[in-house]
Amino acid sequence: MSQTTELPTLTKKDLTSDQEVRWCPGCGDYAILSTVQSVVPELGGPREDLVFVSGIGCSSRFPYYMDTYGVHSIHGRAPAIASGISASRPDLKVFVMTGDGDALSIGGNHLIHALRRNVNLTIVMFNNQIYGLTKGQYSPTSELGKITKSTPAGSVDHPFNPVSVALGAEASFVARSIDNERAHLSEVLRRAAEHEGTAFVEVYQNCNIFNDGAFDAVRGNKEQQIRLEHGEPIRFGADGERGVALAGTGELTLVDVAAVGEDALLVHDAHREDPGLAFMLSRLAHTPTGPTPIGIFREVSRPVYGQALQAQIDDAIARRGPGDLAELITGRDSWEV
Amino acid sequence: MSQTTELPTLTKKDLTSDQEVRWCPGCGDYAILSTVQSVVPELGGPREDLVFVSGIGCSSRFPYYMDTYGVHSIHGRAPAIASGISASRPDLKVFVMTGDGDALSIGGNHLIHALRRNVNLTIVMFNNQIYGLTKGQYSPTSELGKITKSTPAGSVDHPFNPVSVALGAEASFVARSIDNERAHLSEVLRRAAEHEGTAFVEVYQNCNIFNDGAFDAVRGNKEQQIRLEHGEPIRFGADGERGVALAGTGELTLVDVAAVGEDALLVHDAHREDPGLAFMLSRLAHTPTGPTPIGIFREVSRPVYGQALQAQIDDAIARRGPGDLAELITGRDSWEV
Amino acid sequence: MTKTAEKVDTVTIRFAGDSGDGMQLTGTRFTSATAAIGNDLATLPDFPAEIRAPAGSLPGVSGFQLHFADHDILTPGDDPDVLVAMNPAALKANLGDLAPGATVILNADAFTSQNLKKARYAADPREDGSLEQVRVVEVPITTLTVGALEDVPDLNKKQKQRAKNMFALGLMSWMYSRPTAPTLEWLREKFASQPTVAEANIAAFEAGWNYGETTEVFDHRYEVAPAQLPSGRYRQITGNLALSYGLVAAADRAGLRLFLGGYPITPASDVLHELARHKSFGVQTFQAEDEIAGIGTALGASFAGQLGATVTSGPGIALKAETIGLAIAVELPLLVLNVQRGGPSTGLPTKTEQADLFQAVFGRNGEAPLPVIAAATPGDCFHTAIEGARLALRYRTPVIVLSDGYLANGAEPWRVPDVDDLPDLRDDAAFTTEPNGPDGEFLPFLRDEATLGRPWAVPGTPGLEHRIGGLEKAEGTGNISYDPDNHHRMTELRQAKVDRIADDIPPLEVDEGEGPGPRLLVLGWGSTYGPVAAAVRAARREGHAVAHAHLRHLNPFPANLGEVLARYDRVLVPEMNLGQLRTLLRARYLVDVQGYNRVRGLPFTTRELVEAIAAQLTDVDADR
Amino acid sequence: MTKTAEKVDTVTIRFAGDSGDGMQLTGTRFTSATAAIGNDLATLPDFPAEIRAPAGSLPGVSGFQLHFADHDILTPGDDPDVLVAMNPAALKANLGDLAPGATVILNADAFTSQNLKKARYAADPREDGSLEQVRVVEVPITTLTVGALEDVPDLNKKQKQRAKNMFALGLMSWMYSRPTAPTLEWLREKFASQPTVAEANIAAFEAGWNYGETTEVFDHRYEVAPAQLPSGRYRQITGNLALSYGLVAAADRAGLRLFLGGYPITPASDVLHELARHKSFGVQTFQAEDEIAGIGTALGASFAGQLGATVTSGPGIALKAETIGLAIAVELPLLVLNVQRGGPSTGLPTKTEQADLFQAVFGRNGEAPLPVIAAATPGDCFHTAIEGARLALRYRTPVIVLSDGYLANGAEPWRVPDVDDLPDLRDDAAFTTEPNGPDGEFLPFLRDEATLGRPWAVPGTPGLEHRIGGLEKAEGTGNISYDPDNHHRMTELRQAKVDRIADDIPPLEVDEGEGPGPRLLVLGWGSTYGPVAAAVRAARREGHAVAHAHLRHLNPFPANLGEVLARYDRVLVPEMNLGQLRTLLRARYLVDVQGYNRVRGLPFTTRELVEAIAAQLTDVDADR
Ligand SMILES: Cc1ncc(C[n+]2csc(CCOP(=O)(O)OP(=O)(O)O)c2C)c(N)n1
Ligand SMILES: Cc1ncc(C[n+]2csc(CCOP(=O)(O)OP(=O)(O)O)c2C)c(N)n1
Ligand code: SF4
Ligand code: SF4
Ligand SMILES: [Mg+2]
Ligand SMILES: [Mg+2]
Repeated sequence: MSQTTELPTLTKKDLTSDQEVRWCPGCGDYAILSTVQSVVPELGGPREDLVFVSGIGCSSRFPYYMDTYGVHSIHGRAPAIASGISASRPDLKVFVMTGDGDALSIGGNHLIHALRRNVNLTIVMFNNQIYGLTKGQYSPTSELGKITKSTPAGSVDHPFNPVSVALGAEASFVARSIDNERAHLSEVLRRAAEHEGTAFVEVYQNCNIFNDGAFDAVRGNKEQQIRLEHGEPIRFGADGERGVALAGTGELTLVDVAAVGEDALLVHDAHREDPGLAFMLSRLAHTPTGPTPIGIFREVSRPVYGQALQAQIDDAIARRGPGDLAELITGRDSWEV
Repeated sequence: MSQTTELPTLTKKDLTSDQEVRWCPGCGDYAILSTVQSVVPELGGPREDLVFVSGIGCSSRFPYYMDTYGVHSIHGRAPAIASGISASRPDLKVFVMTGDGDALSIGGNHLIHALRRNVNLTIVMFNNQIYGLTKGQYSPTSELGKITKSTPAGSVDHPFNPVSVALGAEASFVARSIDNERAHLSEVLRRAAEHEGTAFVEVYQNCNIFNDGAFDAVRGNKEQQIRLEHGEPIRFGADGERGVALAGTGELTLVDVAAVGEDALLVHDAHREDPGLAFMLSRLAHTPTGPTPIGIFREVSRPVYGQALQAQIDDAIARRGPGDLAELITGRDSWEV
Repeated sequence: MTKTAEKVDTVTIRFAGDSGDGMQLTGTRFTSATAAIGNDLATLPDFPAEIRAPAGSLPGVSGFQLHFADHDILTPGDDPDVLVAMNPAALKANLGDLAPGATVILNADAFTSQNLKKARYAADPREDGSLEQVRVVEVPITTLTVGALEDVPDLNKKQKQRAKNMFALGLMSWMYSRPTAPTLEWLREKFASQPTVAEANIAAFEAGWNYGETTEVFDHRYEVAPAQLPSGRYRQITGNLALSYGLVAAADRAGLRLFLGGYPITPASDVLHELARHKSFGVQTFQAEDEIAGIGTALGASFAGQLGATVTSGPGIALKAETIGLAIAVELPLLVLNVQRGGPSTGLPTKTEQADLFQAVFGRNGEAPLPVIAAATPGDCFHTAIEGARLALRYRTPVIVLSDGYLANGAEPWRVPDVDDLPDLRDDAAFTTEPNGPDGEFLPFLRDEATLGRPWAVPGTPGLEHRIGGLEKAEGTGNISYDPDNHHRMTELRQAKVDRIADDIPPLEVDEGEGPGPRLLVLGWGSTYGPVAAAVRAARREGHAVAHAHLRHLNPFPANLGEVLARYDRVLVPEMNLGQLRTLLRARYLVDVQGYNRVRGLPFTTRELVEAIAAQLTDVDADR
Repeated sequence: MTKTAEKVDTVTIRFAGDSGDGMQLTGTRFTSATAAIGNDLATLPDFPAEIRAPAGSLPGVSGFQLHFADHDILTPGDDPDVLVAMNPAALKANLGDLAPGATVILNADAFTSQNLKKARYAADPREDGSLEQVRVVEVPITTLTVGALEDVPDLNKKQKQRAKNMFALGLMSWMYSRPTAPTLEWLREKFASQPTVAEANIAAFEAGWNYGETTEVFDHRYEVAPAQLPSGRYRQITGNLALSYGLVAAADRAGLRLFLGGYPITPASDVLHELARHKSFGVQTFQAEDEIAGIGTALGASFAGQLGATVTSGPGIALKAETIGLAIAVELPLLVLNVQRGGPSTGLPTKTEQADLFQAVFGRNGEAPLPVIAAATPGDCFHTAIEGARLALRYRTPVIVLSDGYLANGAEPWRVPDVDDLPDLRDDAAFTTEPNGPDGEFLPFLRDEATLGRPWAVPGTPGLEHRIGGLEKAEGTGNISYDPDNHHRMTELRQAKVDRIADDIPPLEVDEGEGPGPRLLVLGWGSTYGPVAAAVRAARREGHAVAHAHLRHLNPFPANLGEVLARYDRVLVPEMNLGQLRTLLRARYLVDVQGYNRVRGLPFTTRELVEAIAAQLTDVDADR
């Protein structure tokens, strides 16, 4: 984002476009929109440097509601289009707003390659574990056995764990939050947006029409929420009475803090180069029915694709001077007739 | 694979097609071909039940050289095409032969979805860390800074670790081996082929034309090879004098066995439900320059897509009887004119 | 029943309301009751791409139009005789389509100042004269519904209000003398597990009916007698359902199992949904990660010996283009169904269009010919799917079958065919089981002399192991071949195989009407069948001589098409695109075909086509 | 130099050997030396899709043909005067292309019984009479090479043998009196870091030269005088290089940065490779994960204000179709380069073809028009790329630029244009920086009246924040619109924008030759330019009156094209496809255009086209 000398003066209102919001009443998307509109001004930087890119899906309508630059592209391709924007214009702040179908079904490959490359993008994936816009088919995050329009006898395919996928794809920033947990979501989104490189945020989002209550077990429920805080022992439960410890065999176990003592708990280290532990944490709740970690799993620094590309250009110009077109097309082996 | 009452009598020769092999002299693909032709007869089952499917690339020419059923499809799509074959015909034994570009670049999404679904496929990925057939561009597994035709100033994107990608994508069987380490490769391929569900095998393969010696550090070099054996403490080195241990912080460390004692070593557990440890092991050598694990990282049992699909059909027929076409198209609300 | 009933021969009604108001359901139920009476009918659902846009807004309006009659009809009707508007937005969005004198039934309760604002009405249209041309009937539908449900327990006011569509359905059912029994039975069944909800909906429905019967707002009702359709067993069917049944039937008649590899996309998803329900037919559905995998799995299944099919809409076909090319190269049977929608790009997902013909015929790299056929009516989707399978199996080729959003969701009464009358596809689907080469070897690209199709030898067949792929293949052996002359020959063979189909399909039939020989031919394809046929009828009623023909086969064309075109002074091709069939015809037959082209996301009206026909006739006369 | 030199005006030679024998390099170096002399020239590399098929096998043969002359020439020559065959397979694969009396220089050392078997020769062709029609010169090239390198240290025999292609180059350079300095200099530079290898190659080259000069095998050599080309500075250029330079030049002239999103694919990859080298021009290259991401990043870059481009071949275009549709919908400038190869599917990756024209014009869902242009010669790729950028920028549209495998790898001398003479694209590329609406708002779909292009407002511009997307947009505001009439209007506007380009391109020029007014027009497009022009010349030499024209703009066509076609009794369109341009012309102008169509993966020969022209002329005369 380009430097401004003035303090940021954007307000939520500045970011609200004049377009009627066309989500179903009660959809979790509203809360995410509102939170994004509140968080973005805090980042500083002018509105004209903001770009929101999306694919297709209910969630992908997001850019229309932001009074910024925006592209509502085609299904699954937002990470690619956004990569072109970000790589060619490192001065911009580029967001990708996407759904579980858009990002992990048709768009899975672009997603993992963006993560691998570490393009400067903030990817926010609205996971409602369903295809909303096409009226309720199961998605790659739907639980096994899911009964939907396209699986009347229950789905037979094992879902992805989006955090695991991202970590397996070399992501430098991976987090998870929940649509209506505003404070948590704000903090996660702010950190994600400030991250240099590709930040991937999974947001549990309620689709009250086709998959209502999918995350009720986790939402607001302290028993089922493991809030990850860098540098802190991993505790959860109504009063933090439970915790996560590492067995010598290399398995994570859920323990009673009183029984094992706080020192036995694993201390969360989001900045660790090795994504192994973050990955193990991601497995803790394969579906949001067991205690499920939310927060930042991983946050490490790695060269950023667009910057590295630009550095090669700067370096070439520094060494050879700016290109001379006549010289280029004439080449070294020309002759006069 | 269908049951035969006779003992398998296939020989390597039976599996060798009459097509001239068109790889460069010295290419690692030859060794893999030869090993596959030796291993497959050991699996039992008749030749006509074997199907080899590939995409595009030097490695993807593989099916032409096998005297079995085969499809040399289009770039990146082999896992999808093979999924259609396997899901619709659980009686067949279906292999996917693919390259690092085919499987992880253009075909990345089909790969991870096949792994997630656990379709009954044996996927063998020839990783030469380069695009061979298109004459030497960097691939998604090429090391950072790789100088190739398309990256004369060095690549700026971080590579995938194929084993990590597969584990992040819920793979039930993940292994790694080396083109010319015949005994090891044979064993890994045999186990992979016997696995029910999707087995993913990364094979380090030398492309002597465009990326010669990429794996020389690991190949045949005991110092740099960590051979994973299920149920065994993880040791390596010329005389097994080094080993892998787990620190309390959740990081793997390379240790001297003499200094820490064998009991301090991690015992490899490929059958563990939780892929966390396998993932940690996959991080041990990001590129094959540090000690690199080879062997089977993970081997767990999970419902197989095609079988589950068939079970739903069997169940429907058992409950409702085989479909009656006239009844179906007449429906319940018809009337006579 | 005390009020008198007026007999009318044809009626068009439109229900319009918020996306959340249940208008599609209301329309569908009215249609079922209408079908049960034995009227002929045609429907036009029209809904937004959003699931549920904000209540009361213009983009959120959802509509369902139904045309029914005591004679055979062909279209969902040009302009409604009655519009039921559940809120101001529904009124505003639909008023322009009404002819003077039409009836508008308004839900008066919804005309609050807030709703008027949401509909972007500056003033109340009931007061500013904008409804002068129509007959307005205001009914406080919401209030009456809630009132009628007073005694229903366990439901709050909001829940009660949601039954208001049933009130509207009841009222309209009374007005057009529809039978109530099927609707009541359906409600009981649908809400079997929620008896309160069933009760509420039934009460609302009956309240609507009684409102018509008792109040003085309506002084009489209407009756539409059953239509005299050819005898047989009938059912109501939409295009997507017919397409699904057609696939099941084709597999059954071929003795194969159906494998559908698909990815959801409007307006094609319902085919995936429907087929997923028919596991007892051995049907396998595979919801893939994207359209490419959808067709990839289907092609794999074809290789493995199933009837492979994939279903999508325009953007999905674009993604499948490379794999369709592979299917052409490996010469395997494959069905590629395109339920067209408005384009380009994401376009208008819930609207109809027929602008993917070029893509179907030409949208691949290299010389990549394949058969293309299109369905004419919802029920015809059934037979078109079977015809697609016949061509795919007999010629060992992918086939593109075109439907569109109008056919997909539109309904009509359909004469259920006798299963034994359906084509027997077993010979076309026969697998090769023996070597075919002179030396006892298997030659996977040795063609059948009649069809030029190649053998289909499926894995599991001993001795026929072989490899296929997308590189050019040597004639006969199928080995990779870079030989220049072989490539030319194979290119011509692939083309010849498709061209040859022209001799295996019925010649184009022309309906010349009665009276003097017409000089104008109106030629349609796909879903314009209904409007074009209706317009031709209307033009003839006005005394014009017009010939009419309809193309099912778009590639190759029927063998007699050139001769047919040459017979007329003028050929008019109405299309919901900018002239795609017209272009193909001009290129092939060098005939100066004229077009009538509108790309509005809606089927043609009879009226506009009658005018287009009249304009052509004037031109032809001027040329005389 | 003691031997006499015979002056000849034109020579065609072909180097052929194993893929590992370095024939492409040998041919390229001979070409460079030939260019340096000032001959006109044209080349035809022809290699297998495999990197290095098994040594000695037929599929492994790689060839390089060069035609050079003292006058301007247009093709790489029909049949070689001299074939250099490095092994039996090379002889076998190429012998059929030789005319009687041609010279064959054989590497005698390679004619071992093993190699003969690998080449599937039953008997030694040197002994069984199969070489009777040609003049055979046997040279033990391998032995002589190894012998010449006796004193070169640190190289084993195998390494020494690898220099044998330099021996052949030396021999041929002697034979055709090519200068040695450029080759020696190039070797020294190329192997600067490996002096032994440089030394070996130089020694082999000189040995070859001396072999010609001293042995009695050759009694004289040949000289080809420089050609009289229009004055100017010349260089040798291939189509892919020219395409790359064209893109760099276009960006430069537009004041934009070039962004290439690509994915390697034969025969287009070299454009990606070349552009990756020009970072000092600010060029960004992005090797994407696939073709879809390639165009996706390019479109993103366009939105962000770069000159976005993507390069691929046919199968890649198929994959990009959906995103091209999006680019049409959002109306952003974008260059889509297709270096065509043999199809369908994977087809013949290293061979040429022009069968992607249909795909370019029609290969997308919905009504999705865009400009399509094609390059005629390797050097013309430069100007065609700039023309593509001009149209993309001025009309805010994706443009498809067609090249093919023959242009891509073929070389010709190219007059280097003066940079100041290149079109100035800055006005066309200007970003919008101020609101354009009546109320101070920004209307991203308010069109320029002249071009119908929309404003290009790039992120970072305050006050012009806006959203674009693939759903249908309201005229002016660009807001999502499902309005039927708006959709029809937008569909027509997108078409009109492309159609309008017809008035912004030069009318088609026809070369009528001298003499009586021709009744036959031969009309070409793309890489057939050379063979067609050569055939027309030849036909005229034979006394025929033939007109010749060449289309650069395939969509829309030049405004005068219809009038041009009408002028002739007969129009012949030769194409390396089954008649794609012919179909477009017939549809548009209702002219019974004739085709000459061969799909052999190779450029046309002059001879076959002369025959095709003669056949048409006979027909025209018969019609008289
Ligand atoms: C190429 C293509 N394929 C399919 C579709 C249909 N489609 C639109 S959105 C969608 C899935 C949306 O699911 P998700 O990304 O989870 O978004 P949600 O609606 O749940 O927010 C699909 C399949 C499309 N628009 N384009
Ligand atoms: C759609 C498409 N895009 C690109 C290509 C060109 N292509 C062929 S093989 C290949 C990469 C091969 O790399 P890899 O899979 O690693 O195989 P290898 O040759 O190294 O064994 C590419 C880019 C193609 N054939 N099709
Ligand atoms: S369908 Fe679901 S995800 Fe889409 S807008 Fe409605 S509630 Fe939200
Ligand atoms: S290019 Fe490399 S991978 Fe391909 S065949 Fe040759 S050595 Fe093997
Ligand atoms: Mg979703
Ligand atoms: Mg590779």
